[in-house]
Amino acid sequence: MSIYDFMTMRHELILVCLVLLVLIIDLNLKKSQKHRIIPIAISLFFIHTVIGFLPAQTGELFGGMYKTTGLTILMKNILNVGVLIILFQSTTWLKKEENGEKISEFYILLLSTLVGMNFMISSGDFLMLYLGLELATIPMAALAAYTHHQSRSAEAGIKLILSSALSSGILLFGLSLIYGSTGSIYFDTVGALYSNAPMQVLAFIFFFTGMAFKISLVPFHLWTADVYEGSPVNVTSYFSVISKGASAFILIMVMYTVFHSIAYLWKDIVYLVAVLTMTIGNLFALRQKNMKRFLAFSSIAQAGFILLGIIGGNKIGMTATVYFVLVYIFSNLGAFGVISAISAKTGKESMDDYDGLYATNPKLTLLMMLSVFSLAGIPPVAGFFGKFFLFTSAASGGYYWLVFIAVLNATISLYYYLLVVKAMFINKNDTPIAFFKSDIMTRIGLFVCALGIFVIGFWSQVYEFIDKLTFAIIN
Amino acid sequence: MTGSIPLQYFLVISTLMFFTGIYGFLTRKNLITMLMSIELILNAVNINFVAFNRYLYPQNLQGHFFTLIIIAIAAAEAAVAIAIIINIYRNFRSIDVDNVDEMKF
Amino acid sequence: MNILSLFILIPLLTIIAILFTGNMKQTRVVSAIGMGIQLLMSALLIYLYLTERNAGNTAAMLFYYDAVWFPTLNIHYTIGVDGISVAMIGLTSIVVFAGIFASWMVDYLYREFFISLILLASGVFGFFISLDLFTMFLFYELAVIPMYLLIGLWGSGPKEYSAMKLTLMLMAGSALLFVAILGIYFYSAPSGSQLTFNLLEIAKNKIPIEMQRFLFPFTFIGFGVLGALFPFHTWSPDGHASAPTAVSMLHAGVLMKLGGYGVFRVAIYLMPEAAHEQAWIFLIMTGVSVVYGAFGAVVQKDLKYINAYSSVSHCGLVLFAILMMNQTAMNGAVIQMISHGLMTALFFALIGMIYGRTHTRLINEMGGLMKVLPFLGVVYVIAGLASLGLPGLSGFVAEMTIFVGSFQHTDTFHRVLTIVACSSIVITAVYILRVVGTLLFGPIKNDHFLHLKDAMWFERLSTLTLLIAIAAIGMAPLWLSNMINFSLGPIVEKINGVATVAGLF
Amino acid sequence: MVDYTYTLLIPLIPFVFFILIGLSGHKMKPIVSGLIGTAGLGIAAILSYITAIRYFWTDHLAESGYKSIKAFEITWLHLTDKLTINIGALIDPISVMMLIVITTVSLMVHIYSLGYMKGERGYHRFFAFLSLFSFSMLGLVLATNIFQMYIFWELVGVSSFLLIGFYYEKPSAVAASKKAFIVTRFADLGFLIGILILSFNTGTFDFQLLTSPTGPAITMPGGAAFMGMSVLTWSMIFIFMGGAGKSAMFPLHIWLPDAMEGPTPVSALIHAATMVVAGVYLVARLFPVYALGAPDALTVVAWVGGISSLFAAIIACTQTDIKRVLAYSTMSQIGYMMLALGVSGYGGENGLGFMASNFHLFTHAMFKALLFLGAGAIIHAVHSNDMKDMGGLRKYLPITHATFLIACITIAGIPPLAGFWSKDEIMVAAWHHNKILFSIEYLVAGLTAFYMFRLYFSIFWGKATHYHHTPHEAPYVMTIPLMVLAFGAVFAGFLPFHALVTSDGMPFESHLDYSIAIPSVLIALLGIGLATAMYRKSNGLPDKLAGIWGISYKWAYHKFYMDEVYLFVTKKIIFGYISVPVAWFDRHIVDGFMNLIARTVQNTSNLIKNFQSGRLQQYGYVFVTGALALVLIFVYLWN
Repeated sequence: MSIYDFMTMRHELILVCLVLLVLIIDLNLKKSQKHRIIPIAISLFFIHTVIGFLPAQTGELFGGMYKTTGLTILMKNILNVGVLIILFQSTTWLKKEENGEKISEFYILLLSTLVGMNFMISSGDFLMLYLGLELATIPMAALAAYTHHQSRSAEAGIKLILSSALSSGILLFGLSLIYGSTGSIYFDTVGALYSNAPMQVLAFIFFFTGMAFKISLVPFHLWTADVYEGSPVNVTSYFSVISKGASAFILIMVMYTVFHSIAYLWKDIVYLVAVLTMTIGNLFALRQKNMKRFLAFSSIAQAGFILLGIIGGNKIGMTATVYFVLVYIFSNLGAFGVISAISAKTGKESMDDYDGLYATNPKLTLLMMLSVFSLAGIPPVAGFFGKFFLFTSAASGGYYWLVFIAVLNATISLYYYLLVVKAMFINKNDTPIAFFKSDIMTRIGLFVCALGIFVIGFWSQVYEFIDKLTFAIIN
Repeated sequence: MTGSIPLQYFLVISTLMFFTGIYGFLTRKNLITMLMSIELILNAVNINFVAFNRYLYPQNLQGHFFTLIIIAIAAAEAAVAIAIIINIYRNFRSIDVDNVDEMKF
Repeated sequence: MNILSLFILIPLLTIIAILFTGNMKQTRVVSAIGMGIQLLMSALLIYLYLTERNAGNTAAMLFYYDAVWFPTLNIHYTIGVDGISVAMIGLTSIVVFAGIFASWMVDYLYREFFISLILLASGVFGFFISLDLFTMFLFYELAVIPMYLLIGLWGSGPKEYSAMKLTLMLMAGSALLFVAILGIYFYSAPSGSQLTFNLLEIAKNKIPIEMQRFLFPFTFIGFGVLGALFPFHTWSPDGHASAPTAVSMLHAGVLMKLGGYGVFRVAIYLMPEAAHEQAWIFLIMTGVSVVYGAFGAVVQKDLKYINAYSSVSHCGLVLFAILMMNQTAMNGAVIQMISHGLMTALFFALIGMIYGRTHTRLINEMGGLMKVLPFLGVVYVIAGLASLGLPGLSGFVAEMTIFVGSFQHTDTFHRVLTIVACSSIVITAVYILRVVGTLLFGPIKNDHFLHLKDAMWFERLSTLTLLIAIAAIGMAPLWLSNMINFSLGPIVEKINGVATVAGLF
Repeated sequence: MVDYTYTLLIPLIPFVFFILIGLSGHKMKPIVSGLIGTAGLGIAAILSYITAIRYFWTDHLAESGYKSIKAFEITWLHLTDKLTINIGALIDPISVMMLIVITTVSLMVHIYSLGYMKGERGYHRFFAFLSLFSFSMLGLVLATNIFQMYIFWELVGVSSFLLIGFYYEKPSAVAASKKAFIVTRFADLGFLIGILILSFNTGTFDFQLLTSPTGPAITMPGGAAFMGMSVLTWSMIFIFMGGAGKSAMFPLHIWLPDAMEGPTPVSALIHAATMVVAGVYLVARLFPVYALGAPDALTVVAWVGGISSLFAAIIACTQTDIKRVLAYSTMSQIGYMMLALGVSGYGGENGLGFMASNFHLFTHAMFKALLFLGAGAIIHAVHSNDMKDMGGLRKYLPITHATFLIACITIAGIPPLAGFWSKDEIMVAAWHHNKILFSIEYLVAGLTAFYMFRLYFSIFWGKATHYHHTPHEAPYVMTIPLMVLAFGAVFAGFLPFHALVTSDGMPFESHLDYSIAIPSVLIALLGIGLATAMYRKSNGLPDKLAGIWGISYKWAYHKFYMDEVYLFVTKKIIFGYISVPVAWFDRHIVDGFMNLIARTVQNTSNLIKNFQSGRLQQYGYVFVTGALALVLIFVYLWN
């Protein structure tokens, strides 16, 4: 095993170096200059993202613990782009006084969770999976509690760390049973040996609940709303898109590769959970006034949609899911971008504050509208295509009624998305949020989202590319 | 000499610990105690791994390594958790879990 | 460049142009020019189409163009027109053109208004030209969604409620449609071979009957919701009542036709067996909505409500005729779509103009307007006569074709329903005359009506455009009905060619 | 074959003028528009006279019997492979006869209106509508097929609607026009259904095919389809329903009296001479089908006609509004015509009734138009419709008086005036066919004479009411038409109808049957005598008589409460018991259900909000229970 083989884990290595670099630079900055770290970190990460797109070699490391395939690289790149956008959007907020000293912490924590996710994505056995999972979770709790002078932030932190600990405990118990019943923790071996023996089924359920917690499926979703609401906006957006996307990806990988032998069993469960998730998520989202909380529940509903891609259990499903995650990143970041821009400037996060926004900030309003339409799956924006393909995959499995329920839920979701549009366009307001200009980086971030929302849908190459990669995994 | 204690014993113990942990997590009001219950759960898992490894698959060491890593991570987790608990105490002047419900519905 | 693609391109270019306009004047001029070009284009299209046909081109779809979009799912951008779509495109461009002029005086957020209006129009055009279920569905939803803002922002009365209700009900309808389309897709080809969204390809293959049984209701009701099918029509009164003039025009005039067109193109054309089997249920539903809508209209007080209910009745007749599934009736259905589109658009235009002057839509608060608004009054009377089926105006042609066609069925069930549908023309006369009598005739109820101004030039233009179209169809319907008939021929053959599964009757 | 294509112009010219006046009328001087319209009709009239002369005499068609000639035809709409709607012109005895009637009367009315409508608002509108009506009516009579007839049938109805409601600011006029349109519309529904049945079974709309004795209609296999009558019979009855509606036959007559709200010339043209006889024309047009294919339907026609004539005559005796009296008399006279058709057979001598009916149609057009125009002149003079306000007008309005008297004598059926001849033929036909109907007609003849002279005397004789401004004779532009029509009323009777307009085109000999003629004349004279006695000088006799008749007089006076019945049906049943509930149902049940769904979703969302309690440990509970639930389901499924 030569040094070059380590290039297969290029993403992770570069990221780790990046984290250390930021740390070192931060040590050499005076108190007053801490904010200088912002452009540095962003440019560094930008470089990393660009490098990520360079052709990379695929293969295995550590006897299959770590795998790199075209799809994992793609997924990592997608996440990178998402994170980059978040970094752009977060600048305005980070520059505020209150964050003066701990700007770099934000980057360090954020990027280390990203490292975790990268490991998780390209994990080849449960150990690596667990490692990645925890690495992706624990710093996140710290991020949630980032603004420590706010009680809500602390509450978010504790809720996240404790419930995630519980869930990973259960997950681990499941893993231990898997190990006990198969004698291996490698995906391939386990997949080969797996059957529907009671203990293995039990093990699978524990594992599934653990993952379900991460992508916040009902009834394992209760932490989501509170944590999202409590954390700083940009952290919330990070939760809602990046970590969710990564977990969804690995879940579908594991479901397809390891547990495919009991697919006929888990499909029924996924069916049930999907219906629950979509419905409950929507029902809660209906009543929300706080934009972050509102998007939290809407993202729960979206997770339910993702399950439709998983349940298809075939190539279309895989492709559609990854594609949907991509679309979802752009749409959701668009929405969160607007929210963060506004809350960074005015600190307002309630839907009522958005009344009459169009009169004062038309650009932000339009982006917001695009994003919610994309989330609702309205043509011609990307969300429509994402949903269509997801549902197509479900229908390919013959789950027409599930699709029907899903589309009805999409209609309900359209209701509350339209409430946002209504607030911004139609509702009258004597004291609307005054016109403001965010700094250049934030605006770049928003613009990229708008671009993505438009382009990804119409530009069919994206979908085809993903499809080519998934073909390698599942065939 | 191995096998003098059958595997089932370990499994029973670990299962008991696991559910004790869950019970503790659900009932103790003190955040620290809840953290300890989590540790119980994790240790139940550790016992499982080690026992399985030792009894069923002595030829490989995956179980052991898993255990080691779990222990390490548990430590990290505890550290962060306690840091946040301190934070909680700053904001709420208490570490009773039931006070921590500002955000609901 | 395929001529049909222009029908989507021109509106989009117009929208872009509007973005660069400085003031209200420029905006409306730009949009008027754009839609004017569109109108000319559709005239040109009709001309080209007819010349093609006369040249002996008997292909099912003319100006056919096909480009792969998503290869793996075999989604294409497939466009093409036959007589029916050409007719519908003509209708659309006329109504949109008139609509632009009817909303000449919109001043609140005028740019956004015209943009959303034209966006809606482009969706409709796209729907009519596309032959690929995916793109069809895409354009369908694209046409529906701008309604929300159009009603919510520029509407009147309980606009938020109506807008939300309308959007959600239509979207629920398209939810059914979504399932149906996916179902059709996965049975679009014999197992093993490449699946497709292309209508013509699917039509070649027979969808398994038990699947049809499941999918047909989804498709029919899905489109039916937009076609104001009883009992899913309640969005229509509220929606129309709250919508601004041009939007009501477009919505009732064109958008509701998407329902009928879709039922005919997708539901019946692709699933004839199930259609034959289940026709009786929907025949009853539509037959009900024909009479029901008419009776509902008799007692309404608000002009727009009256018109909304009459639309329910007329559109019910469209679906009714389609379900008769013979050439004459279907031909009548298409003509009825066009004629109702023009009529109801004209009505809403007039109502908007009258409302703009009297600031009320309650007929019992108005009276004797004929004296002060002779032009609008006369046009209103003519529109009314058209809608109660006066010969020489489009309504008559459509209704008669439908009745004669429906009467071709010899069994009691169809006969009775036909008679029932016929009887609606009397009720129509009742409510139309009630409106005309109370609104235009009689003494003037309110003194400040005495110095109302009659129609402005743009209002005259808008109404006359529609009026001329109505009269033209009414007096010389032959070319239109022949154009439609030619394209209907093969379709009807396919529908009735199937070994008719014994329905209820 | 002779070329009659130019007959196309006869309806077209009025149409062109309608467009012309309609679009630019308000710009030109009123009188100009009037003159244009009149000129148009003049041309049409000349053309139709030429046609008549050519058809009946100069073109020597009589030898082989008058055949129907399709002068012109184009396809208007293609329905099924068999059925196409054509538009064209059909020339045969009755259509030619109708051309004469319509153009003549219409021309007279145009000229008359030039004076009568002077100074009215919407002068040009009036003439535009007149032209529209003339166009539709001419198109109707020239129809080559039943569907073309239906088309123009509707157009006629609309122009009638527009003209009745000409004074659109007068609520009563608006109401009347609405009533007229809706009632006839309802009748037309029957017509339409009849057409549908007939065309479906015969596969054609064309009159020539339908009426040819070997055609698909007449040779259609009979056999009871419903209630023991054949399909054909039913279709013919339905079609007759349409005719009954237009011709104000009982019980669809209620619109006619109210229609008198329109300007008097309109009443003269539409509601006396031309449109109202469209029903008769329809039956006559399809006569062979009735006579040979559906005798039962013909019987229905006969009885409806008989009853209507009696019913109307009785009411006419009690009305005081002169136009209403005339309206009811019109209804009664049309009843005659229907009855005549009803009692007629097909071919040669049997076709007497057919001939008589058309004959009476012709003469009636003359004298009834005359009566109405006369009444118009009178109203013009005294500004009132009610005969109570009149009396002793003969010295003020000499010409009107003379012509009116002629008209009264004619309608009473006193030889040698026109009315006598036509009515006598009807009597004969009725006698040969059905004694009951015959006796009814005798009675009606008497009543007619009575109420006409009641009208005449109470207008021109009786007490000399003093008028606040002395009535003066109408200008010549109004009196000349009176005289022309009076001329017609006197001499129309001598036309050899039996040689021209017969059921099968074959001329036949008809001779005066004194055994029937003399009694009828006597009855008429009796009626006149009675009227003279009662109304020549004002005396208490009428009221006394009214008292004697008591309740039945009251009933007749209130037109047997038909209007009330209709009002009940429309207002209460249709409006109150159907529409209102439907509207309510739609708003509250259907729409309510939709809203209910929305509300349910909202409520559920409020209901379950406590799951999100914010308590970390409860989240744990849910988490664990969820996991356990999954386990249960899985194990359950797994077994």
